[in-house]
Amino acid sequence: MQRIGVFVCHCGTNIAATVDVKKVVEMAQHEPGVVHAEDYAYMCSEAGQELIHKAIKEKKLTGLVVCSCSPRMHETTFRNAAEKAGLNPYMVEIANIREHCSWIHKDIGEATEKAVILMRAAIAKVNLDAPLKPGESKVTKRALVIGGGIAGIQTALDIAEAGYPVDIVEKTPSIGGRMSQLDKTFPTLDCSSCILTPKMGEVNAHPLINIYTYSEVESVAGFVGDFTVEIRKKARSVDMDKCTGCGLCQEKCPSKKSLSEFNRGLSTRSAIYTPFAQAVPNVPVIDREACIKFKTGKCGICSKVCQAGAIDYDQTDEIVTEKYGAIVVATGFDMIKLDKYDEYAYSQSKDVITSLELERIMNAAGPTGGHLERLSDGKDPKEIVFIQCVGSRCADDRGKSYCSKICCMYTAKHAMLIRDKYPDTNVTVFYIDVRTPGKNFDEFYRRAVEDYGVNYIKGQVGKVIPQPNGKLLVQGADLLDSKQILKEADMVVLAAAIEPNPDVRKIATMLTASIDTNNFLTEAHAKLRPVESPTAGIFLSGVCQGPKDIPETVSQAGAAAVKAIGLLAKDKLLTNPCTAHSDELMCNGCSQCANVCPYGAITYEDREVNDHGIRERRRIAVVNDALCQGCGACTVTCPSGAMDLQGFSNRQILAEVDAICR
Amino acid sequence: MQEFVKATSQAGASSHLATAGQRESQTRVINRAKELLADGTVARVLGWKAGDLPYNPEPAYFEKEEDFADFVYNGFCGANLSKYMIEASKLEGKTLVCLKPCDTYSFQELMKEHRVDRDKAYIIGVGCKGKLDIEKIKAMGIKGIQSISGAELEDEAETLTIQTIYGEKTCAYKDAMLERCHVCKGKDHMIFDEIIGESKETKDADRFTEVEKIEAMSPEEKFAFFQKELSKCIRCNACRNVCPACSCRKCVFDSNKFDSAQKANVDSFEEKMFHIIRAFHVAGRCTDCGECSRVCPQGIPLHLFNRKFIKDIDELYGEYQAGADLEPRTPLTDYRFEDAEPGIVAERG
Amino acid sequence: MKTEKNRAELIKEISGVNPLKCMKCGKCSASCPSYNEMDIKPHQFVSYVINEDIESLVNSKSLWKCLSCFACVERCPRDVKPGKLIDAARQIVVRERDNTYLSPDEVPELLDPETPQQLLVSAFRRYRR
Amino acid sequence: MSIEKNEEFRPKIVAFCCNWCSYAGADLAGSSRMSYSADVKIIRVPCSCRVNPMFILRAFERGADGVIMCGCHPGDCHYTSGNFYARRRMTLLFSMLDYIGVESGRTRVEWVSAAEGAKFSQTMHEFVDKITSLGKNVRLEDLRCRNL
Repeated sequence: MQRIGVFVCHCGTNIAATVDVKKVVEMAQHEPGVVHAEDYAYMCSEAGQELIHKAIKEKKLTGLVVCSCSPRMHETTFRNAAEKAGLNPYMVEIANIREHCSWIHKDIGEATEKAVILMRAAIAKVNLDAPLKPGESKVTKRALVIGGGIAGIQTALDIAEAGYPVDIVEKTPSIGGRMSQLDKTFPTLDCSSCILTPKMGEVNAHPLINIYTYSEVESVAGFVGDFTVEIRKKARSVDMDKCTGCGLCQEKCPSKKSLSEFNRGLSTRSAIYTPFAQAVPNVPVIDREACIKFKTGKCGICSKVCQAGAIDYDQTDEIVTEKYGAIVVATGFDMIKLDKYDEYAYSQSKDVITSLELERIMNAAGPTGGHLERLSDGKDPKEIVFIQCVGSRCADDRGKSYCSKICCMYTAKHAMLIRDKYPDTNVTVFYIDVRTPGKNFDEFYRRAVEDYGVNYIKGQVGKVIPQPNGKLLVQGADLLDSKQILKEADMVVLAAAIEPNPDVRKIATMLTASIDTNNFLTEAHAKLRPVESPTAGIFLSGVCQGPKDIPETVSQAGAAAVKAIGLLAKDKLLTNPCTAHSDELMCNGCSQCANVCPYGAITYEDREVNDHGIRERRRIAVVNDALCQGCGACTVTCPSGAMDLQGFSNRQILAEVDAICR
Repeated sequence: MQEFVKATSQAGASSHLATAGQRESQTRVINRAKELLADGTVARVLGWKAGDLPYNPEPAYFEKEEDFADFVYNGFCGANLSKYMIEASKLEGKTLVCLKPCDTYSFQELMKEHRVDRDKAYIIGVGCKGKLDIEKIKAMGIKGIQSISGAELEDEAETLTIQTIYGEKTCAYKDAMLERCHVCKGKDHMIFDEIIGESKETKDADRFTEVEKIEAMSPEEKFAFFQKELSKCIRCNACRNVCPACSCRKCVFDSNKFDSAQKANVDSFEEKMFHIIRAFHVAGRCTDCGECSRVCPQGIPLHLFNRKFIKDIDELYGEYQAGADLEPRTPLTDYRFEDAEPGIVAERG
Repeated sequence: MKTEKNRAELIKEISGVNPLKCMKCGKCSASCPSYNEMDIKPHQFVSYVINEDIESLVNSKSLWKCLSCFACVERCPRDVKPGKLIDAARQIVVRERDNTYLSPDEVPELLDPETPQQLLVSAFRRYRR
Repeated sequence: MSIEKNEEFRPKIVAFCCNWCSYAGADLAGSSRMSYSADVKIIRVPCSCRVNPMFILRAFERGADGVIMCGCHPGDCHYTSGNFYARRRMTLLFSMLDYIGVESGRTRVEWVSAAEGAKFSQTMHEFVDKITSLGKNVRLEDLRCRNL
């Protein structure tokens, strides 16, 4: 039997004005296990805590019930007070007689009666409380960053600068991501690669950063502080150590018809290739599907011309296993496919392009050498139409429900750049809303209108009709002028919605990180924990969490790095002791609990058990304390009740029910 | 055994061939079992042996050649042997188990829950053409039964001929079938090593008709119905012991984890809530094998609880048959974002 | 009871459209082949329903200028589908006319069996005033 | 008014609230002084998925007249998916209770976020009114009447 002390707080008059605290104290004396009961004006004050301290010592209390404000307010205060007096902090229960009682009831009799019942429930619960001790788990001081775009690069640099080793896993042959494909960046119009390549070089040279390009995460096991990750290094067919990056192989490669992924399919590349000139690492890969040597066995020119002897046709995929304390997801985004938007004639006309394609066309290293031209006939476009929100803010299944956030600004940028470079080209932007929240963003948009004469029309385009003369007829409406517009354009640019990289779902599953229906990773709290996944030890950087521009991505990347550093800086992690536990004598090993565990915290082991003299090997559920967050989903799934939650056990909750219904 | 010989010899000329076929099928099971025992493939055989009455064969192990004298397989072998495989899986060597089509669902469900070891089982899928309910026969006023023929002639048998101390009586096979066979899940075995004998789908009713009838009642009528049925319960635990889904090492009602095994609670909480909680614990895992209702000595239609859950699951979360596959998630360990809200219960009225 | 509120509700019910989903992008008006003939433009239909000004709608030219080509229905990104609202407004007109229209039994005699069904349906839609 | 009520029928109502949303919502109702009936007593659970149907049946068996469970809105669960499992469990349990003749109004699930103090108070108002109109819960207590 516990020796319980009950402490009733007046909270000034907050409680005492509506609840007869003396009566509550008196009623407490009759409850089983109660050996001490008193009231005080402010239990949370130093003096109030001193009363608790004294009573624990003098009356040898083993459990406390504090009738006061919400446990969300002062549970920690009273737990700490108990601990100082030598009592296990988990032997404290709070009866919430302020928020749930005195503040919402007016009648003293009624409120007092309810306060007594709430106290009884707390006493019933504390009677069944058991001392709990937080567990400890170790922290591997190494971080993994999945994705080598600007988000991943920034996160890796920040973590490494704090002194922790970082590995970056990038799926493509080079780091750099989407940003490396961009020409200029808003709102300052810096050249994208001028600001990105130094960072790529920095990452490459950093002694604490190791880059796995052309690699993918194969599996993830473990939990916060102690992840074990398998990384598949795809066969590059080129020895990274020997290659000098001279580029001769690419020049001589006879297979040159593959579409360049980097140029969004607007140009071709050789079968052995680096995606772009500033690639990091500057080591090519052989595209085995395009390579003549791999297709027919005859060729081998690259091997012959390579003076370093770096070409290795026999290379195979390699699996690297590494341990990490923290994982940052920075998988980025892609444009949605536009095949469901027939009305914009994207697949019918070469001159209807996406913004990212325009980005490549405008880029000096792009397919046209930076010259703005129609892809159909190479002529200079004189009339360009931009269509906003293609697939963004869509309620149907053709597009995405969210605003892609970056399109308004990059379209203003495109319009401005075109008007600047080609002043005799007219630019018309059909918009639904122009959204420019951000530092210097609206000023930037206004410059496009006021200084560069970009024609903004409020109204979504209905249809783009390719004409026999090669022009594009754009049918739109000007909602403000109430007129329908038919405009002949030479080029139409679609601001296609962005979507998270489709591979992220697979990665989220491996990490047991939660993901929403749009494939964006879910943050632990929308406002207060925006860079953490609800799964401990997983952090989010960049567009994988939601649409973002570059400055936002970089700030979030830094924030994710700080969170990861905060974790890596710890030597040991204290775990929440209110975790689930399975009783090995009752567990059926049926696997139902593992099905509902959101954290993958439950595994099974064959264990020798002694069940009242019967010795046998049984399949038993084992809960990993470091992973379990204490939700209790497993406890209800377990039909035998073998699985129970410490701190909220079945018997405790039933006791509370009984006390309330008594 | 004697009754058997007599029964078969009394079968009508038209069903003579079938008789032979069926008798042969029982013999084939026996012969095959002996063979597998002899060559060491299996260490024991789990089947049915004749009881003290012509209609109560019981599950039994057969380990030696001579044991098979009592081996029977006929229309009264309703018992689902899959649950016995939990214990058999712990024994040395393989166990040959005879499973009817509907029993294989239970076996798969138990496999899914890691309670039986597939490698320890040699499954002979035995043919089934509907199992018989002696209570139904008795309810027809047929008393003082000495022998029954037609029970084993399942191929074409349409009539049961029953010798009683009051003379010979007959009844249609169909009319004597267990309720569950009228809503048969199908004649296919979900899992087996080999199949002996043919099966027939005996479904001639909708399995939710009874549930719908209750759903249509007023709350007062519903309550009166269940109060009457549940008041019959003598808490013998037969339903729990026979149920393949109720296979917990320790039942929640026997453990101290919920306070439910305390004396005071045995009298009130368990007393009142046992069947609801039992049905909830097997919801999404119950294959609707109907054993609970078959063994209930008080004749409580316990399957009506399980089937209500099955019907709700089918309607709210999509058609689901427990044990039809080995997918680990059951309807209660799965979800969809757009699932119905609990308020739907009140809305449906 | 024929109040504007009831009529607006009826339009929503017949069309199955929630006009509040509209984000005023104007893609319907941009797509409409009869735009220049209309006094109330397709995208405005939505706000008329929201504002429960059904009387203006049923008296508008647009109601009968709509070809029911359903381009707006097809392209609306918000699932609002002004074409359906217009169709529902026509239904209102028809329903409120009580028994002055043809009985279904009279229709077959007036029909040429050679006429394609699709033509009939769109003709009914347009000319049932 | 409350005295009058007292003489008539005061329902016993148990509310299970998840720690992260609904309990905080109830706290907000308190700090905003949005009153509701004192007949409601709240039990704090970490997540709605911690609510075992046995707790609800136990409450009824011990004389509760209504049981309400509150959790985070679907999709907002602190543990990402707990309330989805709870939703299925409660739907099936409530359906079963309805099936055996217990009035469906005696059980309810409501999703209340930490910001919805007003909704919490409103929900409790409605629920108490409903239970008061249904009267004392006798059915589950008499479910098995041996003397029949």
